[in-house]
Amino acid sequence: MNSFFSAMRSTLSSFLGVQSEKQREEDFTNGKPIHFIASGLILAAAFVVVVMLVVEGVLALAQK
Amino acid sequence: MSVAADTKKLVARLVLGTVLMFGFGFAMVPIYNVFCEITGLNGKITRTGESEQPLVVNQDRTVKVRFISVFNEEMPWEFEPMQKVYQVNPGQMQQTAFVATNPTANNMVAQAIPSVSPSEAAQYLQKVNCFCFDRQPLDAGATAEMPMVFFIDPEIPEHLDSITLSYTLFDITDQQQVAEAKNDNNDKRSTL
Amino acid sequence: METRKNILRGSLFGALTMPSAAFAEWGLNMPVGVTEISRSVFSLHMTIFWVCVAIAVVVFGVMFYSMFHHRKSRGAKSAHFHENTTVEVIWTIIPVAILVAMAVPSAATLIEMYDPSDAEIDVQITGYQWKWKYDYLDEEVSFFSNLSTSRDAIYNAEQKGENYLLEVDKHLVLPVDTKIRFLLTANDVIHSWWVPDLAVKKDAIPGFINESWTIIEKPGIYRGQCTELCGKDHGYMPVVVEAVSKEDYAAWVATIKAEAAAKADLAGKTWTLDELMTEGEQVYLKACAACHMPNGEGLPGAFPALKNSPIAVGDVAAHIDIVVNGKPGTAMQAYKDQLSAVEMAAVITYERNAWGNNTGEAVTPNQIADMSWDMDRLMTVGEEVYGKACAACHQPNGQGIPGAFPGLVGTDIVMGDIGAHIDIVVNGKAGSAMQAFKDQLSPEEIAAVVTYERNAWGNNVGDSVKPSTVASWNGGEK
Amino acid sequence: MSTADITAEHHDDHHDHGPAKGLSRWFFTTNHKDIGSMYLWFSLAMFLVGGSMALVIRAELFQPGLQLVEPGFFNQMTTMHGLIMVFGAVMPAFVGLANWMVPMMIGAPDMALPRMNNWSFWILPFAFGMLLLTLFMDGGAPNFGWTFYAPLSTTYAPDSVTFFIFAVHMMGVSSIMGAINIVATILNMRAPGMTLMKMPLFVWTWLITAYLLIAVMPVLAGVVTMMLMDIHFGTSFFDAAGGGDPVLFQHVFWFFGHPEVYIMILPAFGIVSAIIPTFARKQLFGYASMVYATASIAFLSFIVWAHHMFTVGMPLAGELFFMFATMLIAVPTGVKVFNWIATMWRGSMTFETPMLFALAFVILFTIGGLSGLMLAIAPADFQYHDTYFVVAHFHYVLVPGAIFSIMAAVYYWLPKWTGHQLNEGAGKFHFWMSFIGVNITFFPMHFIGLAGMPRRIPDYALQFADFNAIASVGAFIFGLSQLIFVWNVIQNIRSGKKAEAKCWEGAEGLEWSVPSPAPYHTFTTPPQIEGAK
Repeated sequence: MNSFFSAMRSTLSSFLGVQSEKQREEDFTNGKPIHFIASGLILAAAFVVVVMLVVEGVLALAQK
Repeated sequence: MSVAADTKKLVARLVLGTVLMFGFGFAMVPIYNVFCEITGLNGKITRTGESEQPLVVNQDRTVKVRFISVFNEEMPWEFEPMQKVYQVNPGQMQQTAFVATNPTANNMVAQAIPSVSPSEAAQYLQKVNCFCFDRQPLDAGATAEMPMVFFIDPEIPEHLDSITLSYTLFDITDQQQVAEAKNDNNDKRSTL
Repeated sequence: METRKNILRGSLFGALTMPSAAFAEWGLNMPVGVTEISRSVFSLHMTIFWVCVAIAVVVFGVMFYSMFHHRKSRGAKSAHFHENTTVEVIWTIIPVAILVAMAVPSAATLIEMYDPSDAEIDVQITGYQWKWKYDYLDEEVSFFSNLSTSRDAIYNAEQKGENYLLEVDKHLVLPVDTKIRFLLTANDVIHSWWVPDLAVKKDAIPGFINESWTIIEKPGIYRGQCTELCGKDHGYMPVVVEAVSKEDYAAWVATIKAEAAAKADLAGKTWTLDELMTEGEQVYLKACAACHMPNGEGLPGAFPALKNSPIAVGDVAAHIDIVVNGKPGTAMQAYKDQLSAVEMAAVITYERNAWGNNTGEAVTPNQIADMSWDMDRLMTVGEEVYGKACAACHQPNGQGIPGAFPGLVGTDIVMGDIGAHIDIVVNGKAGSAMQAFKDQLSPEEIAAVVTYERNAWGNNVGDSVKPSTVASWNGGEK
Repeated sequence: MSTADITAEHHDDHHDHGPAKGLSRWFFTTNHKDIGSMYLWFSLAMFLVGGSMALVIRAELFQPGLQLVEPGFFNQMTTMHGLIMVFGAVMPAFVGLANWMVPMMIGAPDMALPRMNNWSFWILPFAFGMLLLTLFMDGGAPNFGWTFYAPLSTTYAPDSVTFFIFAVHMMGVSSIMGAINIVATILNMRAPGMTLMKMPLFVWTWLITAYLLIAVMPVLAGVVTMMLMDIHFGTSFFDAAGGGDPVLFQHVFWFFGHPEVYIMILPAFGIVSAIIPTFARKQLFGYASMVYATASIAFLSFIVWAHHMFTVGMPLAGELFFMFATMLIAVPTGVKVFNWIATMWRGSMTFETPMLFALAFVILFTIGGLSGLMLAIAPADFQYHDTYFVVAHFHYVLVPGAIFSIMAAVYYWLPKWTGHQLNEGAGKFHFWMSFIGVNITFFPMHFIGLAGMPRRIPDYALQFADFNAIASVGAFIFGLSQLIFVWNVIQNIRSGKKAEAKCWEGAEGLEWSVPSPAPYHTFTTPPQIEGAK
């Protein structure tokens, strides 16, 4: 489970395009691919949801 | 495990992925349609409205509904809304009709495809009775009235005060004949 | 709404957009345009442009510095660092911040563009291969707008004018300071309607309706083009918007309606003998009675009598000819420029039935109109119309494009039954690219082009079509 | 795991250690180097064919008015130019480079599936042969743009559209097989000790690209299949008359098309990330970030497709969504540029031909990226969309982007392939001519686009004349300078000074541990990997 959250963290920072060498070694020694795929999917979905919420917010603001 | 076996397994998975993605390409069609109906994307509207009439009529505001007719390609029919513009209260049931005339010497079949603009208004324009997507045959020289009953959902947001509903008339005589020829082989000659 | 928009647009603009005016004059940059939206878009464009320039200057500056100073030939020894998370985080956060700052005014402008509120004028714009059709929905005014640049100019046989490829036969005339909504759709494939000065670009999609709007602030002529590849002549369907004052717009609408009504009179109305007689008497008294006398007996020696004259009771064509074209060397004028076709038809009918002439013949306005369409004129006009409406597919030499558009030289349709030929031009051919031209061309133009096709390129069938035949054409009379 | 047994399994049909003789060598080869070479030669041929079409386009656009070709043929040229360059030149070139280099970079004796490798190459000449033959059909070749929007490509298409569809199917099959092969090779054939985290970035970017290919090429196959059904079997996926929707086509197409953009650029990132450290004599800065960012770009490339469709009439919420998402995912792409510059910073740089191309890549790709950022601003995109501004944008990304990276790669690894040192003089001449030509061609297109010239038109209004003339001159400079490249490559194969195993001073990686030219079979016994990347 721990490795899953570590994968989450790695994936999240990869969305920014930044990753440290240390974390990478950690990922590749202890991480499991499935965790990265899963966290990638989850975070991509989360990204979509967040952007959608922002859009909703902007529209609500504009059409008041 | 040997590399060969590993590779076999991996390739099988990748091929499966390929097949699934090919299927996904096709699945995008219904997904898109559902998505359109929910969001009104592209001004698409449900095929046949079976909506209940709302109880409340909002007398405080009116919405302008404009009907326009469009012809695809060389469609020779005359096709006009009976009245082009309606000012309706949200919730108020309104009846109208389009009048279609086939001025040619041939019996023809047409299909009217509806589209709403702005697209976000599509979900608020409820059609109780409509000829949308129906195949409309008309004999040479004949005229038909195509009735529709609609109302504007009282939920419609304030900023939508003007809606356009267009009908594009497509000539599907040929397709219809092909379909008929396929459906029954009873020596049914085309009337052309 | 208004104040918030301004807040949203924020302080990011202003300063950055100042140096841009110079650019516009060189024709290097996006036009500032003549609407509030186009100005917002322009300032967004300039802002993001300068942001990009700034980023580029910094990035390339560092790069060039490094390329210059850290080169082996200058004795540079390579360092060993290859990671610095802090630096990476910083250079990621800065672009994110810039982008968020850009997103705010962008969203504000986009929301403004999408304002769906009601407009004063609704114009339906329909894209055709390869022309635009404009319907003023509240005015019952509707017309096609075709490229008016000549083929000779395109093929370098004549000088190209100032507005080469950006000129049309009929402008989309719109009033200034008025909210105008464009409802866009297409007849065949996807087109896209674009006028840079209005910052309006929207796809016209067959079967679907899109909308956009504008409020033009300055009278003028604004030119644009179709921007979605729509087939062979995609490059030849310009958009010309003519913005005029509200008064001029009202006057324009009145004129174009009057023209349409006059046309409808000619083509649409069926005139009875009685109606022609009533109208004819008025015209006669106004235009003819001075010489031929109200009783039709003329002034012997000076002006011939019409009562029982060979002209008035003889061959109709000769009668029409003398009224339309006059009689050279006599006092009989040509009336074709003085009287309308309806008036001439009425007066000829009157002359043939009054004062006991009683031929019982009614001359229709269409017959008069036909008079002026002799073979030469049909061929001349036909060639023009062909170039405008047909040559794109069937080619100027009538050879067509094998596999796509049939040739017209020596083929059944142009050499065979003239009725079938008229019908295919008037009503189109279902299931092919051949459009129905009845709404796009006038009966005169159709008659001319059919005649042209039957006699050009060595077809030489020799027959011709009169406008009246086309005007009364019904697909049923095959 | 052992690579020895797979070697035995796949190589039992030619125990000798040299290539077969004559033509059959090329028809039946399963050697990754042979197949890589064939891919590269094929790609070069297609690059020249597609480039000639571009020159036809530019020649017609040299002056206003129609001089050389008719509008119908012009449209066929733009369509075929796009299709051939994307599917015939750029993608096969990357696959060819992968074939040559991936096994050598990871210490594998060959690709994992050598026979399929042969097949996936040999499909291509037939696919493109068929596509090119449509030029001679009645009605002409496809003329609806490489994006082939319905209904122009269905109801209104020339008869050749059916052949176009089959050609796309064949290229799709070829790409998918190539991608599967590369994934299998990278995941299963690495030498012991070559862990994922030690793989060169080129291998990483190709692994991710291969996954993208597997994900989106089937979608492209799906969309052309739907077209085929609409045209021949009476369905109406994209025909409004039957309840279909032409806009659906665009959604499905760009769902493929946007990841496709990354397919054409990620391997280029890998190449540049190999070349810049070599000639800066310094380790790549932020290797970990690069790997992770590439992976997430691939993921996120699936949710921004509709920024190609801002003018199609999407609801406001959709426009905003795709605008925000596009702006945000521009960031991980952008910061790669910072990584390359940080790699150069305080390095010890020399500027051989491959480095020149790589540096030009960084600069010009950045310009393309910045104009991409401008295009992401939806309200401004209304003015840019389908104008020459867009043409300038994607040519900056693809020509000095993808194509320059391929040239850089060829110059970089050519000594390894042929065993001869590069002719630097000719290489630099080629570079400067290309660099100047590319900029003269594409930079003015920004201006004519902003001034209002739509794309895909055979003739234009007079105010665009000057810049079009300049662009055409540039195009011919660029086009002709590629003949230097062809000459240089052929010269290098035939003669030249003997190249050492590690012919670039700062080069790192397994491929430099084998002699130049690389023997026909490399790493039949897996190499020993140390700490190096």
